[in-house]
Amino acid sequence: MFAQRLMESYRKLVLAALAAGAGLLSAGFSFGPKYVLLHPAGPVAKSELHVFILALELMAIVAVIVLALFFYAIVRFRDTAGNTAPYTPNWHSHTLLEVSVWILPAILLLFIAIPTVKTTFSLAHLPKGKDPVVIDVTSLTWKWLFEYPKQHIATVNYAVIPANRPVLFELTADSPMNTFWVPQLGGMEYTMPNRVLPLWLEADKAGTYWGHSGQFSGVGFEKMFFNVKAVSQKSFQTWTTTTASAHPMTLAAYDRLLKQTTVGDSTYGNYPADTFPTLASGFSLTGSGMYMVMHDKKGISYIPMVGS
Amino acid sequence: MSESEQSITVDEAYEQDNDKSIKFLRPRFHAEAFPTVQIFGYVGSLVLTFAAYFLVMNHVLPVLALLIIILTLAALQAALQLGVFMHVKEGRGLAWQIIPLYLVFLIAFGMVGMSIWIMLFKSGVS
Amino acid sequence: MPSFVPYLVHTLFPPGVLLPDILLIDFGLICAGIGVIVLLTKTRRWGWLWYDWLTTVDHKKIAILYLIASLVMLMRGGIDALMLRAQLALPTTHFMPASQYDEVFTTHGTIMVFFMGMPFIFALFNAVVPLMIGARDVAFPRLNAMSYWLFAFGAILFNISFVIGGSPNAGWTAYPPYTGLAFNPGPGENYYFLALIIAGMGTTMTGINFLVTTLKMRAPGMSLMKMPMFVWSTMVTSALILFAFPPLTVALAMSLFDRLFGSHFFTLARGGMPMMYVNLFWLFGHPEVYILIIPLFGVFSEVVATFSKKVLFGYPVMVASIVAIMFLAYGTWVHHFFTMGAGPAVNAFFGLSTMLIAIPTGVKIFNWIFTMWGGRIQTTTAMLYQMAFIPVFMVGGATGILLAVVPADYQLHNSYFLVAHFHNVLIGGTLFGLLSGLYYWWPKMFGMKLNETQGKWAFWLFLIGFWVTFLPQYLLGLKGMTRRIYTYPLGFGWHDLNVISTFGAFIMGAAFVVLVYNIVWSLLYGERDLTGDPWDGRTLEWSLPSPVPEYNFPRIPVVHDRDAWWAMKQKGQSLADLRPEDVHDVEMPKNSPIPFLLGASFFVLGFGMTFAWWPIAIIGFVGIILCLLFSGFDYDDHHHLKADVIRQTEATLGRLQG
Amino acid sequence: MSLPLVDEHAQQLPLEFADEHESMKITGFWMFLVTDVLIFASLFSTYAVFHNSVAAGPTANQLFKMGPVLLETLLLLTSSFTIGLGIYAMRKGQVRALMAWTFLTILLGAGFVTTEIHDFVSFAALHATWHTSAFLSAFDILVGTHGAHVTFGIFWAVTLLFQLRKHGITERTARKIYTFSLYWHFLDIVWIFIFTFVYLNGKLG
Ligand code: HEA
Ligand code: HEA
Ligand code: CUA
Ligand SMILES: [Cu+2]
Repeated sequence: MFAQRLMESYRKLVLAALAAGAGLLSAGFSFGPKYVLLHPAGPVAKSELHVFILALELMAIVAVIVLALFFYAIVRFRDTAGNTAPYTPNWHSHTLLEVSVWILPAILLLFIAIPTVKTTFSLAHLPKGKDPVVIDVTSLTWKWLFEYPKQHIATVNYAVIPANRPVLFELTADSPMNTFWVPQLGGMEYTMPNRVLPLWLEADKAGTYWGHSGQFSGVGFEKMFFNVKAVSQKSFQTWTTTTASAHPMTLAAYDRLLKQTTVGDSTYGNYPADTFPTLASGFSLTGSGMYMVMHDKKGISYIPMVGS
Repeated sequence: MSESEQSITVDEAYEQDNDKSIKFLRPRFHAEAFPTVQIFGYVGSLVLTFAAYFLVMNHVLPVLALLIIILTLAALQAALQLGVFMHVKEGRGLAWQIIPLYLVFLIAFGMVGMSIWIMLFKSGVS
Repeated sequence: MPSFVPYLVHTLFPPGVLLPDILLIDFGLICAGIGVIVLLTKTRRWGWLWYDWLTTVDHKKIAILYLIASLVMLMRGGIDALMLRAQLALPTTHFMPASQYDEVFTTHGTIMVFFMGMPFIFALFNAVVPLMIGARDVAFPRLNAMSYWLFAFGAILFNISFVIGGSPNAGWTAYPPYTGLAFNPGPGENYYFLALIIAGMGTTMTGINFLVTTLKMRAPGMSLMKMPMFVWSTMVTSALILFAFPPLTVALAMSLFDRLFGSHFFTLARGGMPMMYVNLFWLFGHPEVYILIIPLFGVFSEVVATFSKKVLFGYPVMVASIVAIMFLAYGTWVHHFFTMGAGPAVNAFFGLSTMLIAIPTGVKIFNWIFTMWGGRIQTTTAMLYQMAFIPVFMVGGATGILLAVVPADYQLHNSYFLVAHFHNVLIGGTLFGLLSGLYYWWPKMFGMKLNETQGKWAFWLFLIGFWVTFLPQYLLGLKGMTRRIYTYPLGFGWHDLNVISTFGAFIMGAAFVVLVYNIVWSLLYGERDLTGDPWDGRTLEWSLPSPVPEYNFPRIPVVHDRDAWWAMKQKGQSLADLRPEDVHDVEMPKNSPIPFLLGASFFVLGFGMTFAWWPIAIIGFVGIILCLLFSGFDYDDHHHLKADVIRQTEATLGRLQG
Repeated sequence: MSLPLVDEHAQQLPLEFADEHESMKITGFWMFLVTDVLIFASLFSTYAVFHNSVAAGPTANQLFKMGPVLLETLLLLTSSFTIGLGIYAMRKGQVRALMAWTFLTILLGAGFVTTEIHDFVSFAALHATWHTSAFLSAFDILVGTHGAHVTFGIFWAVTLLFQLRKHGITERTARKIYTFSLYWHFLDIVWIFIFTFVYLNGKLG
């Protein structure tokens, strides 16, 4: 009981201290909505934030202990005239202390380690019983291509997803590596050429969540922002059907996307096969099959970006 | 070399070492009246090599078992070369090289094994 | 012929290098070069330069060479940092173009890690390790000089990139396939790979050298458990170097082959697998960050004991923890790519192994505090850096643990939270440690103290500047700002914090200026150190006069205790009571031009390969072969320092009896 | 390993360990070998990960011919034996025998390199070079690095022969030969792993 109350007030203290520091730093600003990592909008981001906060609190305990000891020592044992603190120049060992500095941190770490492992494994699996929307994501220099294999539609630099339904992003790259990251929905995953990596995310409520790449990939990389629009299941349905009647993406259009440029949003009613590595297009987890490779388009011309 | 005329015995060198309490590093030297050891090593390495070769070429066992066996044979052979030809345990004072050598084989096998493990991509979301 | 000239100009000075500021720097460098040449000629110092410095094999002089190089590199890396910060404070005005920003963060990271941090550490190794263990030199003096020149010419090769041909621009990690020819033409990345391979060979040789030195060259009586902590950290760091650098060399070489010879290790096409590079790089990279911190743990252990006037608390535990860190350092590399889909089992394993490192590191932190406990702390500049280190590293370590929490890392990877973490440990740990060591051992290296008042000014500016720069970056991380972007939209609320951070960076810049002023002032007017033991030290290097004579010890001391010199002082003994008959001839290594020429040949080879100008590369290769042949057939590599000479030197130092 | 040990009492240190500085170089050389082990371990890791990335090119099983490989193995194993006998002779102070054994080692090594080059050329004729696939890149660099080491060793041994002729067996030449022999045996070990892990394994899959 007491421990819990102590924990509670300690927790408040930590948060208050952090908030105060932040407030000082960012001109009267508390942890408002711009702290996207602290304002998750989906189960994945929430569980990630949860372990993060847990670990942060435990580390704060350690920090408090260490700093208390430290400041006490440097204040008390200064070499000033008339310092009455005991002076023990040959004190060099104390078994209990020496053992507990190994044991206590180890115990503390257990409290971080167990939730870490648990969450890591749980995040690796889609929630059972929910049918996910599949979106194939290809990072290009320097834009994002989203292809909906079931609906046969494609978008560039934005994606629309239904809220409250898991989304399975299949990630690859026809370019240098990037990471696919939508901070409010959950953590990132690399997009790599010759590989398809899965990542599932889910939005709790409708809204527009920005995403970005976390891995540097060239001069246009900082423009690789995109939006994920979570809408209701019904709006999602209508969106897919209306989009299906948009202009299809041609191979020529895909070639243009391969160029090293930045572009705005676009929407396509269909897209050619082979632009995303699938088993059907000869892709296997160990071999090639990427569009660029299959069509032998290595050595793309380099178009330097000027200023912007 | 001026100072080294008074040549020194293995024991003296060992006694002079600051760390002679680390017993397992105590150097050993072969007695070599006739190169028996070398011949033994040579024959041994040939036998090990060709054993592996014939096991594989005749597919006597399932693949995984064969792989384990031939890797074991290779490791044995490495030990043979190290012990017989490379005189790992020789040294002046202590044979310090033994520690990094143990370590490096550990790390080397760890590196190969772990790399395979990491790059297998068992990450499928189910 | 005429068509040759435009080709050359175009290759050496492509548009990215033809920027006005860089041309200005080109011009400045040429002027400075001419100035130096004129100065050397006028003062007739060429011979001095060649015989006393460029061909030296004396560890104490090599230490000074390393030190100069690393301070220059700290300035270069620091200016890069200030440029980065300036750009980030002005996201809308484009202080510099994207392409240049990319080059600047790449050179900043690479220089700080490989050409500032490592050589600074080697400067400290060279300056004191032989003295601490009572030896006359390192195990392989000539190899030591070769290490230096390989490092130096590697550094030069890396640094000329920005005035000739264009800098590398793929980050200090240089992940493919972005470093492949398809996305990254031009010589920049070639510079990076070649310079790092060359400097890396030098580093590996240093590792071998100091491992053997600490294993084999200790004075009689100094068993492993009587070595000073700094020597322990040297030994462990050397072992780490041996085990860490080979994977880097392999990864770099394979990337280079992809670029130069059309192999397919990490390319998009033909089954190349960029992730293997990442794997090999961090197999090196994680041990590397411990290479950058363990020596400083050693420095702090010396400094804290000396200035607390107390023995180090828990010596055996300190040794155990440093060795434990070494082992664990090899088992954590995947934490740099948790987000590469290796699967939950792999990630969980490496997350846990990473957290384990907190335990031995924590042990060290606690033991330093217990060392101060019950002491009498003298707040010299060296000690101030030590004291500042504890809280800063505590925070940096704690955020490291947060990054090791796999699900949290999914969110924090490559964000500014990460940038803040690693500056916290790299500045609070590495840089503070280096500066602490610099102030502590400066009297031993140069025979004079650095001015303490100025030193404290620099210290406080560094410390304050540090917090102001990097605390906001944690918050930026929480706001989702990713690293390596040169501009950002204003709508995310990133701007204010970036301005604060930049402000802090300039405070650190001011600190550096004070530091340089401090060094220059002290060289001119500094207080001489006549005792050789200005801090009332504990280890053997303080038993010698400052600066130390060429042969270090006229008579090799016999060690009975852990803090050997302290114990001798307690017993009223001294090494300054040498009797003439104790002094004998000493065998010393002879200076040699080979190391310098070897480094130069590697430079030529590297330069030729960078531009794929094979004739030049072949010239360099032939040079290397010749150097190797010469040193193979050179049996005349040492000389005998006569006892009389030593007696005379010792007599003038007032250390000879009778 | 139970090898016959002489009663250590009063056993003289062999010449290569007699001088303190020279003997330190042997320890240093061991440390160098440690780094080299890891160079090869990195290459083996790469090969292990890449060996299925054949793209459109040939697989290991299609490519490897065991004949030349067995010959190479035999040559290298024998050369390891001959240099071992060289050290044996050196310890007995027999310069001429030492030089003869070293010379024989060089010849065997040269035979190895020739066979290997021949093998590589035959691959190239099948368009199996490292431009072909990641697998072949990894294979070529692993086997090629070993081959380059052997080639370097041959040149090194030649310079040692000259030094032996000039100085005879001294503390320094003895140390140099000794380190060379370490290097050579080490390459033999690496080859055994290449033989097993690359060639035999290739025939398994
Ligand atoms: C000097 C260099 C240095 C040091 C010492 C460290 C130390 C640590 N680092 Fe750091 N790290 C870097 C330099 C360093 N790091 C760099 C340069 C990068 C980025 C590279 C790049 O991408 O460019 C990086 C990146 C990095 C990552 C990758 C993040 C990512 O890319 O997503 C991770 C993840 O686990 C991590 C973790 C740690 C941990 C757990 C420690 C631990 O060793 C810290 C241990 C210390 C403490 C914990 C404090 C003291 C302990 C106690 C007082 C005891 C009590 C504590 C507990 C019970 C927990 N680091
Ligand atoms: C030991 C290593 C080290 C050190 C000391 C520093 C020091 C600093 N670093 Fe750096 N940093 C790295 C290692 C280091 N860094 C690494 C590895 C990266 C990753 C690179 C990558 O992404 O690939 C990085 C990246 C990095 C970034 C991220 C860039 C990005 O991702 O876009 C930033 C941004 O703020 C930054 C800032 C700073 C600052 C302000 C300092 C300050 O401490 C600097 C203070 C300034 C000085 C010390 C010198 C000032 C000089 C003068 C004022 C001239 C004076 C002239 C005379 C006296 C003649 N660093
Ligand atoms: Cu003169 Cu040895
Ligand atoms: Cu790390």
